[in-house]
Parts: sequence; C-alpha cells; structure tokens
Amino acid sequence: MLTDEYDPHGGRMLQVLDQSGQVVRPELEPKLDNAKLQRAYRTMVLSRVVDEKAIIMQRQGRLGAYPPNRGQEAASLGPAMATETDDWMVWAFRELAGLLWKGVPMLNYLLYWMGNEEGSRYPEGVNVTPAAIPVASQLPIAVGIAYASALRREGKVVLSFCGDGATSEGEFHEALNNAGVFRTPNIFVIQNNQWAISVPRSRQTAAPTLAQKACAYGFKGILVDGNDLLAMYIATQEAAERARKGEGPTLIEAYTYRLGNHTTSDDARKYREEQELREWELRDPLVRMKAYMVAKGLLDESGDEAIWNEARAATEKGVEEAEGFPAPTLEDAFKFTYAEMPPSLRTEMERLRDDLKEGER
Amino acid sequence: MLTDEYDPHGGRMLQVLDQSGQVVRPELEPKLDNAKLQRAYRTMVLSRVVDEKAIIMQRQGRLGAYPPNRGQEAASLGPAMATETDDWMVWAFRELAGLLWKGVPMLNYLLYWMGNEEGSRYPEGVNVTPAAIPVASQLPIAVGIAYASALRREGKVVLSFCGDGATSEGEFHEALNNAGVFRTPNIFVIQNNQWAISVPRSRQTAAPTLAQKACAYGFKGILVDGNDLLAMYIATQEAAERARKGEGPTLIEAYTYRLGNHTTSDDARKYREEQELREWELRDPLVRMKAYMVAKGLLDESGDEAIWNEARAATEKGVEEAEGFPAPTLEDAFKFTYAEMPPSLRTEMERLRDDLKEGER
Amino acid sequence: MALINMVSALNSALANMLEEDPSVVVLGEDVGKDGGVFRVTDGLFNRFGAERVIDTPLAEAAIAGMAIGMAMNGLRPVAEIQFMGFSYLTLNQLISHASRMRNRSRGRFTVPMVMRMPYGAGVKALEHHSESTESLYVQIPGLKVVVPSTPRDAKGLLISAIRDPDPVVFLEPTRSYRLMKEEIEDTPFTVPIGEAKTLRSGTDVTIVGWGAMMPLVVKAAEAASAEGISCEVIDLRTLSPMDSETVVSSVKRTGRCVISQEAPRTCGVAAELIARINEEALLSLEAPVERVTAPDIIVPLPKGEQYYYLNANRLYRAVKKVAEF
Amino acid sequence: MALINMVSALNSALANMLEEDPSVVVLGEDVGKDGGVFRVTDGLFNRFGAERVIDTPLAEAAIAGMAIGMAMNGLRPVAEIQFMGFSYLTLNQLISHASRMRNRSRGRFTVPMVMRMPYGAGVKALEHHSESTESLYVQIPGLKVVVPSTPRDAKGLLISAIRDPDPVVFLEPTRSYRLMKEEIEDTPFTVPIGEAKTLRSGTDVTIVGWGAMMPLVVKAAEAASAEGISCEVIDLRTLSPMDSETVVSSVKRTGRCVISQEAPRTCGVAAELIARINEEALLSLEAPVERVTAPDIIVPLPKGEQYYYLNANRLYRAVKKVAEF
Ligand SMILES: Cc1ncc(C[n+]2csc(CCOP(=O)(O)OP(=O)(O)O)c2C)c(N)n1
Ligand SMILES: Cc1ncc(C[n+]2csc(CCOP(=O)(O)OP(=O)(O)O)c2C)c(N)n1
Ligand SMILES: [Mg+2]
Ligand SMILES: [Mg+2]
Repeated sequence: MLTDEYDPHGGRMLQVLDQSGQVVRPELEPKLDNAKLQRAYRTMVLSRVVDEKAIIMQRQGRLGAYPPNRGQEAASLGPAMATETDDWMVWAFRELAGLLWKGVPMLNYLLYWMGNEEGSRYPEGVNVTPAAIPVASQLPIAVGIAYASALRREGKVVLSFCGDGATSEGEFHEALNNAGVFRTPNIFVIQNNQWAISVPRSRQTAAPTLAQKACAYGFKGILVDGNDLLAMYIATQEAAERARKGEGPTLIEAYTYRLGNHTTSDDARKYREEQELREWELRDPLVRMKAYMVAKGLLDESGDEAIWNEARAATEKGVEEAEGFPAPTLEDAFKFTYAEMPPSLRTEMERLRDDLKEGER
Repeated sequence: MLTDEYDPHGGRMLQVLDQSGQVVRPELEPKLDNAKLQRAYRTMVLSRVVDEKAIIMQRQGRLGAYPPNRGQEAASLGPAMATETDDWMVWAFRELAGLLWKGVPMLNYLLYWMGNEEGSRYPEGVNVTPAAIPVASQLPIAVGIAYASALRREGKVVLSFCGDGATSEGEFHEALNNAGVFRTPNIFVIQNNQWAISVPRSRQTAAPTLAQKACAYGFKGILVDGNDLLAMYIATQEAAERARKGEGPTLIEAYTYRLGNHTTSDDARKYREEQELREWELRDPLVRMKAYMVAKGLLDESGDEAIWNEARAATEKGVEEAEGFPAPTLEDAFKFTYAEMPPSLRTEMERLRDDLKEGER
Repeated sequence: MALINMVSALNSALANMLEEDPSVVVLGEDVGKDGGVFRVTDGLFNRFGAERVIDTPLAEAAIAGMAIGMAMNGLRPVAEIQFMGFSYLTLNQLISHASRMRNRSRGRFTVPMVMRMPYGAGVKALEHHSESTESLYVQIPGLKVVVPSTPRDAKGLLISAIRDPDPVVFLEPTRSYRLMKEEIEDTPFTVPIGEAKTLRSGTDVTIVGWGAMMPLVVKAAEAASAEGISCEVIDLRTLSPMDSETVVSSVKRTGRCVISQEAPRTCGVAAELIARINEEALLSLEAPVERVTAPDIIVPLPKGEQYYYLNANRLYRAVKKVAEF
Repeated sequence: MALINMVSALNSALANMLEEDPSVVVLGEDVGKDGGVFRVTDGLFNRFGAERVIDTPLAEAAIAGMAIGMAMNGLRPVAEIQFMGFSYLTLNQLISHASRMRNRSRGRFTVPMVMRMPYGAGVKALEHHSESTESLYVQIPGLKVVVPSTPRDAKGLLISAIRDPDPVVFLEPTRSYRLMKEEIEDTPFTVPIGEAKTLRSGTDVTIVGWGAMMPLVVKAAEAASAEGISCEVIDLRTLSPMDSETVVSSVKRTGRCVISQEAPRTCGVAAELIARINEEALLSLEAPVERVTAPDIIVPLPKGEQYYYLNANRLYRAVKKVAEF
C-alpha cells in the first residue's frame, strides 16, 4: 500500500516523475495506454490555455473575477483520470483540468465565470457538482453523495477537492470525520498550493503535513507531489480501489503551487517572494509531463505545437460560443427558486417586469 | 515528557493509580501536600453529593433538566487542581468537581440549573466562563481568552473541557487548529465518557483514540485514565508548564464514563448494556481515591463519614439558600441585553409590565 | 385510525414514508437506537435498519451537508436537528447550498430534503433549548418553512415535505408535542404546503398565529367571542412560501388584526405579515395591526420565562384593543 | 483632514483605535500583510505588528469565537469576515454567545467586539459575494447592527462600534467603498450608534434607506423633487437598535413613505419598519408604505444582476406612486 509506505508522519512525499520528467520509481509507473496519456497531456494544455484566456478576458471586462489554475493542472487531472466516467467529482473552484477530463464542457466553465448560472447546468450523466465558493462547504455534501451511492451499492466513488486553506474550516473536519465513521467511498484531495490568498500554509495549521490530518479521522492519508501527474494518478487509483471495496475514504495531499494570483482581483507580489515563485515555475507540471511524453516517444516538438494550436482554436471557439450565449431572462432569475413558482413570487416577478419595462432613469 | 512516553498512536493510557487505588507508577506520583489531597477528596465527595441532590430536586420539580456528573469527578478535578487560582477554566456542562475547586460557589451552580441567570454571575476573580450548552462552542472562545492573556504576557493558562461527542463538531476543530497556529496557552481536556447521549464513542469518530487528534493540529495529545485523579493531575501539570513557557497547547483525553443518565430527561437503559455500567462502577474515581487516601493514612472510615456528612450539610444549606434566592424580575430579563437599554426596548418593557399587571386569564 | 399526539403523528409519517419510498432516509443525532430525544423516530431504527435510520456524529453542519449530498444523489433525507438553538450551525449549508442548488445549477441538481427540529419556549428547558428563530429561515429564498400546530397537520405536512422537490425546514413546536391527541389514519395522507388554515370564521378581528401559539390564539378568540367580539382565527401553517392571501382577504373583511408571534418582536414573521397587510389591505384597516410577541430579549431561563413567553391573556387584551380602537 | 473614500476612512478609524487603545486588536483572513482583500486594513500590520493585526487561519467560526474570548478577557477585537456570504458560519457563536454573554452572566462577562464585513450586490462579484442578509443579524437581541453609507459615517460609526461595550456587527457596502470621497479628520471622532440621519427635509414623501441604497435614494429624491414632490430622506445608519422614531415622526408629517431595501423582500428590515409605522403612525398614512426591494430570489450571477439589484428609477416610480395614491 502506498499509504503505508508513505505514512505522512514520516514526512515522505510520493513521486513518480522528478522535476525533469524522469521516472524515479519505475515500479510505480502506471500502465496507462498511449491514447490515455495523450488525452491527458492535451487536457493539461487545454486547461492552461483556457485559464490564460479567462485571465485576459477578465482584464478586458468580458469575464468576472477569476481564480487562475496555472501550475495546478496535474493535481486535479491525475485524480480525475483515476476515476470512472460516472464516478462523482465535487470540486472547489480551481480544478479546471479535472473538470475537462470529467466531461464538463468548456462552454459551461466559461459561462459560469462570465456570470451566467447556465454554466453550472452540466450535461446529464456528468456527475460533477457546481463550483463551491464557500471554502470547504462542498465536503459534507461529498460525503452525502457518497453515502447515497454506497446505500444503493453502486460501487461509485466520490472524488472531492479543496485547498490547503479549506482544511482549517469546521466543515472540512465534519466531512472527513463523518466519512471515516460511515466508511463512505470518498477520496478527499487537498490541493495544497501553499497559499490561501495571502496566508501561507504554515499559518494555516501547525501540523507539519496536511495528509497527517487523516489520522484524526481513522483513515489513511498520503502526501503526494501534486505536480506529478503520475503520482497523483496512482495515489488516487489506490484510494479509489479502497473506496470501491467498501474500505472507506482516503485523504490525499497534493503538494503543489499556485503560479498565478489568487484571483484576478489579487496581486500576489504583495505577500510572497519572487524567488519562491521562480523555484516553483521550474516544477511546472506541464513541462514535466511533456518531458515524460517526449521520453516515451509519444510527443515531439511539432506534435506539441499542434496540441497547443488545437487548444487555442478550441478555446477561441468556446469563447465565441460563450459570448454568443443568451443572457438570462427575468424569468430565468425567478423560475429556479422552487420547482413550482409560488403565487407570491410570480406576483413579484410580474411587478418587477413592469418596473423594468419602464427603463432605467 | 509524558506526552512522548504516552504517544497516543501507541494506544497507551497514562495511569498512576490502578482500579484498587494502588500506585502503579510510583515515580509519577505527584508530590501533593496532605491538605491539598484532603481538599481534593472533600471536593470529590461534595461534587457527588450536590450532583445526587440535583437529580432528586429535578424529580421533585425543584430544578430543571440536569446532566449528572457521577463517575467523572476526577476528570474535571485533576486538571483544575493542576492550574493556579487565577488561571481560566472554560467548562461545558459536566464539570462540577472542577468548578467547586476553582471557587464557583455551589449556590451559583444550583441557581443555574434551577433556571436563574444569576447562577452564571460568578464572583469577580473566579475566572470561569458560564456553562456552554451548545456542544463545542466554548472552545474557540477558550482560544480567544488564551490569546488575550498571552498578548499581555500574563503567564496564565486556559483549561477547557468538552465531551467525546464535541470532538465531531467543526468548532472543536477550528479551536484546536487555531490554538496550534497561535501557540496559545490552552489545555484542551476531552472528557471521553464513552457516550454522547445514545451515540457510542465508536460512532463519533473512526480514530482509535481522541488524543491522537492532536496530531492534526501540530501539538501533543495524551490518553489518560480519567478516573485516576493523580494521572489527570500530572498530565495537566505538564500541559500547564508547557503552556506557561509559551510552547503552546496540549490535548488530554480523559478516559472515563458517565455512570448516570445523559440528563434527567434521558434513560440510558434504552441504548446501553447494564454490564458495561457495572464494569465501570468498579472504576468509580471516588472509591479509588478513597483507597489511596486510606493507604496514605490520610483517611479512615470515621473521617470519611464525617466528610460525607459535612458535604450533605453543606449541600442542604446551599439548596436552602438557592431556593430562597429571589427570582428574576421583569427588569432583570431586559436590562442585561445591552449595557444601556435602548429606548425601544424600554418601551417594550414598560408595555409588557402593564400587560402582565393585568394577570393571567 | 388511532388517537395520537403530535410525536406519534410525526413518527407515523416517517414510518409511512420509509415504507413507501426506499429513497427516504432519516438521519441525525440519537435518531437511531434512542429514537430521538423526543421519541419522534422511536422504533424506526429497528424496523428500517441502521443504514436508513442513521445515528450521526455530533456535527450539525455535516448533518445538513450530508442531507444535501444525499438529496442531490437520489435520496430523500429527513434530517433531525436536536433543537432549533443548534440549527445555526447548519445555516451555511442551507443558505449557500440547499436553498440555491436548483437555481445555481438551473435545475440540474435539486435538494429534496427535510430538516426537522423542535422549537420554542415554554417547557422549562435548558439554556438554548427554547429558540424560535423561524424568521432566519423564512427570509431565505429557495427554502420552504412549515410549522404544524396539530397532530393531523404534523403528519400531513411532514409527508408533503418529504415528497416536496425542494428543501423544507420543518419546525415542531416542542410545547405541542404531547399537548393534544387527534384521530389519525395510519396510512399516508397529505396536508398541502403553502396553505394557511382558517380554524374559525369571524367578522370583527382576524387573529393569526402558527405552531405553539395556536392553542393560545384559540383560547383568546374564545374569550373575546364570549364578550361579543367575533374572531376569525388563522393558522398560518406554512411560513414560506407564505399564504398571506388568506390573511389579507380575512383582514379585508374584518378590518382588524392581531398576530401572535412567539419570537422576539423585531424582524419576525409578524412584521412581514403586517407589511403585506399594509400593502394590500391598508384601506380596509380600522385599527393598527397588533403583534403580540416576545420582547427583544434573550430567551430567559425558566425562572424568568413568564417575561418572554406569551399567554392567552396578552392576546385577548390585544384583541380587545384592536376591536375597541 | 484629507479627502478620502470609505476604505481609507475605515482604515483611519482602525489606525486611530489601535493607536489610542492597546487593547484593540484586528483579526481575520488576510487582514495582515495583505491588508485585507479590500485594503481596509492596509498598513496596519506593519505599523502595529503581527500580534495585534492577526492573520487567522481560514475559519470563520473561530474568528468570531476567538473574538468573543478576547473580548471577555479584556481586549477589544475587531474581526473581519471577508464577505457577508461567509458570515453564516459565525452565527452560532454570535447568537449563542456574543449576543447573550452579558445577559447570561448578568453582566459578569461582556463582549465588546466588532465584526466587520463587506456586503451587498452590484459589483459584478463572484457567487456568494453579494449577499445582504442584514436582517439575520437585526433580529438577534443583544447584537447591534450598523451600516454606514458615507466615508465620514464609516469612520465615526466604526470608532463608536469599537468603543461600544456590546457586540456590533458592522456592515460595509462594497459598492460604496470607493464611490465617493469626503474631507475627514485624521484624528478620532464618533458618530453615535442608534441615530438615523435625515439627509434632506421634505413634506410629501419620506424615503428611507441604508448603506449602498443611499446614493440611489438621493437620486430618486432629486428626480421626484424636480417634479414637485418634496422628499424627506432618511439614512437609517443603525439597523439595531433601530431608530424608528425618526422614521415614524417623519411619516407622521409626510403621510407617505418609501423604503429602499437591497435585500429580498420577505422578513427584511423594511418589513420591520412598516410594522412600526403601522403601529405608531397608521392614522397619518395617506398611502400604503411602499418597499422597493430585491425579489425573493437567489442573488443572480452578474449577467442577471439587473433583476435583483434596485435602481433609482424603481425608487423614483415608487415615490411617484405613493405621492399620487
Ligand atoms: C467560507 C469562506 N471564507 C472565505 C472565503 C474567501 N476566500 C476565497 S478563496 C480563499 C482562500 C482559499 O484558500 P485555499 O483553500 O488554500 O484554496 P486556494 O484558493 O489556494 O485554491 C478565501 C479566504 C470563501 N470563499 N469562503
Ligand atoms: C451543538 C449542539 N448539538 C446538540 C446538542 C444536544 N446535546 C446536548 S449534550 C449532547 C451530547 C454531548 O456529548 P459529549 O460531547 O460526549 O458530552 P457528554 O454529554 O457525554 O458529557 C447533545 C447531542 C447540543 N447541546 N449542542
Ligand atoms: Mg491554497
Ligand atoms: Mg460524552
């Protein structure tokens, strides 16, 4: 068991690929077929491109405040790849690569950050919950989803994400503790990107690792190099197997870094050292993955360029589609409050419709 | 360090006195002077007598719903004894013996459970917060109290209590995590009395011990025989020293048992085995302490009887005083809402006074 | 049919629903073996098993959050919060997720959950066990809030709540749990959510209440009627979405209104009713609407509860006051 | 004196208080080095040190709870909650402890704390960043609730709040943070809590608002005045304890009233004002009081915010409606 070998109390971190993309633990290298590896790399690139585009659009006033994903692509993608299509994914707000893998259309992603609720109407069959902005609030929900699946003996697992900051919230604790008690098929991934806005990981908790918090809940935790797609993949795979066998939840700390600002409203230079950023840029998960792909003969420079171009084209198309998407109507703002609109709400709606008809003064 | 010797991951429990009152770790026996030991034993007896009286009074309609303390006397008294008079104590609702030691008058205790807010107006200088019924809600407050003391470099420690059930609440987590981050002079005692109303400890968390939860917060935890006054004393003493030196908080799991019902509204026979109760009755902390006192030559049967009689007399006197205590007036119900009564509230009060004058119909 | 009190009626509703619909689960602190601190879930654990009648750890946010997740994934959870005074711990989950999941996912996810809890003062309970903060919930769009006052309504409304496609906060007046008995079918039946009930017709004064206030309201109405003041009595039953229509149309006829609210005065449900009466029936008013409420103070401990909890006399005098205005 | 916006005015108040009183501390997420996500605490960390300007872990209940403990033990904590939408996590601490510590200990312990937070819609923010759930707080006896609408009031009220012996929830309208500048003294001064302010006298219609509504209210009043409707404009400023006296006596003169509320309609502060007007000035009313509010829906994401956030035109038309009633 990886979780035994890498007991977080020992402080060891699981890594399969080193910074340069070399396989350092060949015996742990997952047997992924080439197509899957290629799809994974394309997804990372697409995530990076969409992310960059969103930041630009925000600056141009075409999209609202936005939380950049740069540098964290492997931490959400690896886990997503280790789950089945119909397994659940409960994300926070910085898991673009994982979402794309799970089948959330780019259109939805863009619409959401552009400020349209339609963005969170994921297609049927995509078992992904909407973004969860209130930090850690998604986690008790993930446990409930898992309980329901387990009760029906579906054999599904629920992969959830949160940040390092989220581990300080009471709802993080209650979720993990309940998952331990009910042995629900949950996989809790913490994207420890070292910062919660301006608060460093060291000020979030006095515990030396976040992975060791699992011991408070009676299940296993593991510290994983979050910029190593393969390590994230195998750690999650083991967790998913455990969950499917009814052996309960696992906590995975993905040790990663937010290369961008917290959101487009933030300026990280105010609170963190340039030097730290530079060091982490060297550990960029895309660079590492590219080296691995090249070494495996699955990628060359021209192939890589094609992938980036493809991603850019797809993104432009997605943006166009999103910008052409109809804005919500007055009725849209009302009709999803309840399954059926109560009479008093209908009255309010009609009154407001009249009011707005008269135009702004 | 006891916390190293008794690392909770090892599952060992600190004990100084065994079930029969024999000293099993003589080198750990605290050097308490005889007067202090005698006061301790008298306090345990008084706690037991007041507790029994409260239960009887509840049955007679003279006191409201009440949470019995029987069996848990050592778990709150030992820690209280290991703190200084002006150190803070933040209790939950089942720490009578500790309260008595800290100087909370029996009158206050009775008044509170009889339903009079005057009960929680403890004398100046008694640094004890009022009962905290919302489970675990007192713990973040205990951290704030400790922060304030530390900021002023007072060298005080804050001793707080909660139950095993409380460890599942988010506020437990947030409090301990913050205490770890700020290295506040907190001592967190969990009275693990094996039950949270009808829910057994095993269903509260999958972690094998509660003490090990400290590892999630980056400080030390220790599992202690909560029915052993001396063990509770030394564990707290070590924690208090650590706190006073600015080395931060400690978590103490007091392994004990609620010999009575959850409250007078509860019937524990509905959910727990008679056999379990019988076994724990043999570990009664009073019996154990008595044996120790006798062995030390500090107590004999007649002395013991005198102590019980004294306690009974004091209790009768306390009850008399409490029952003679004036009921709150209308003005009392209003005037502590704010430092100064807002005009609208004064109007409400006068209107209500008129209304009530007319009498019940 | 059986002559039963509200606790048994609620128990019967839960048993019916657990039986009828395999997706119904019950969860909360002590709801299992113990049958709940008020015995509302008594016997369900033995009958339906630990997987569907779930004793949870002591963690209210998790109870609410898990219920949301269960509801999003095909179950119909009925969560119990042990007392309303501990329900504030669930507000983040209720406001940020339960109430808005349908809207924020444009109908892709829904939250058909019920959160039950006893509420209210007047039973000489411990501190924090007497809260009636219903207007915290009523102001949250996307939640429904239901308060039965009789055993029959309790059963019928709870079944409606469980079958409802949206999250329902179900408030049970502690004081009424064992106050009266009614003949009630053993089989499932419903009382519609969103409809107030006129208990008694009258022409002079409309008296509105809900939950534990109803027995007092009825008593006051009887006393007033005995003196020739004809009272129309309305049990609001659902606080959200609020059937103010029934109240407004009654006030349009009577021109006078007294509202009985257990909660403190400010920003309670009574204020909302008065606002709606003001908006829709001002010209019919022959006297200011009177709200008889608790004062804006902390719920006192039992020795002072008479300064907080209303009595029928205060209501009666308010009725006289508006009648004589 | 300096010409500053609300953010700087708040910063100045905090700096004054940290300087004047060693027991004042500031705590919250990102309030330290970062100076707060809106820069309200900018520079305080460097000036007063990490012990008094405290970056906390991401845990709102702990922020509130620690502030309570600090306040009980001699400090005057000013806690920041990053957005009102995350303040629900503090309600258990505020309701169960902060608001009632004085009462439950009969004055032995008090909680002189301030909990500041930005609130309100209209800045195209993320989901959950636009809440205005002030009436959750207004209904809690023992709390005070303050909402400035100008830089000067912001500074004066915040200083009053910090010096206040009771817990104060201090709501800062995000939309007004940088909307206007005023000449403000660098030294401490106070604006009293509990006093509404009449911004403009008038004889035909009273318009009441608070916080981010005030610029809209003033605009609507000007538009109406231009058409010969003389408007009296009141900024409520303190929501609890509510100075309804000023509103009621104005309405007694004008006979007509419009209330502007950013929050959804049901159980908001406007309902309470209407209830009080009904109780104390019914006979003076020449038209139903109009409340212009958000509808009872979830705050929409930015693309739909026009269906939620009021505009001056809606207010203006309400004024005309009551004037012409
Ligand atoms: C309950 C809550 N409190 C505060 C915020 C404001 N906020 C948004 S993100 C964030 C930091 C989150 O840090 P972390 O969990 O590490 O995730 P990251 O942003 O680093 O991905 C904060 C404080 C929030 N969204 N929710
Ligand atoms: C927040 C909260 N939820 C529920 C309750 C109801 N309640 C009172 S005591 C209790 C069990 C507490 O168990 P534990 O923490 O083990 O303390 P013990 O009663 O065993 O001393 C419960 C559920 C409460 N008081 N507060
Ligand atoms: Mg982070
Ligand atoms: Mg217990």
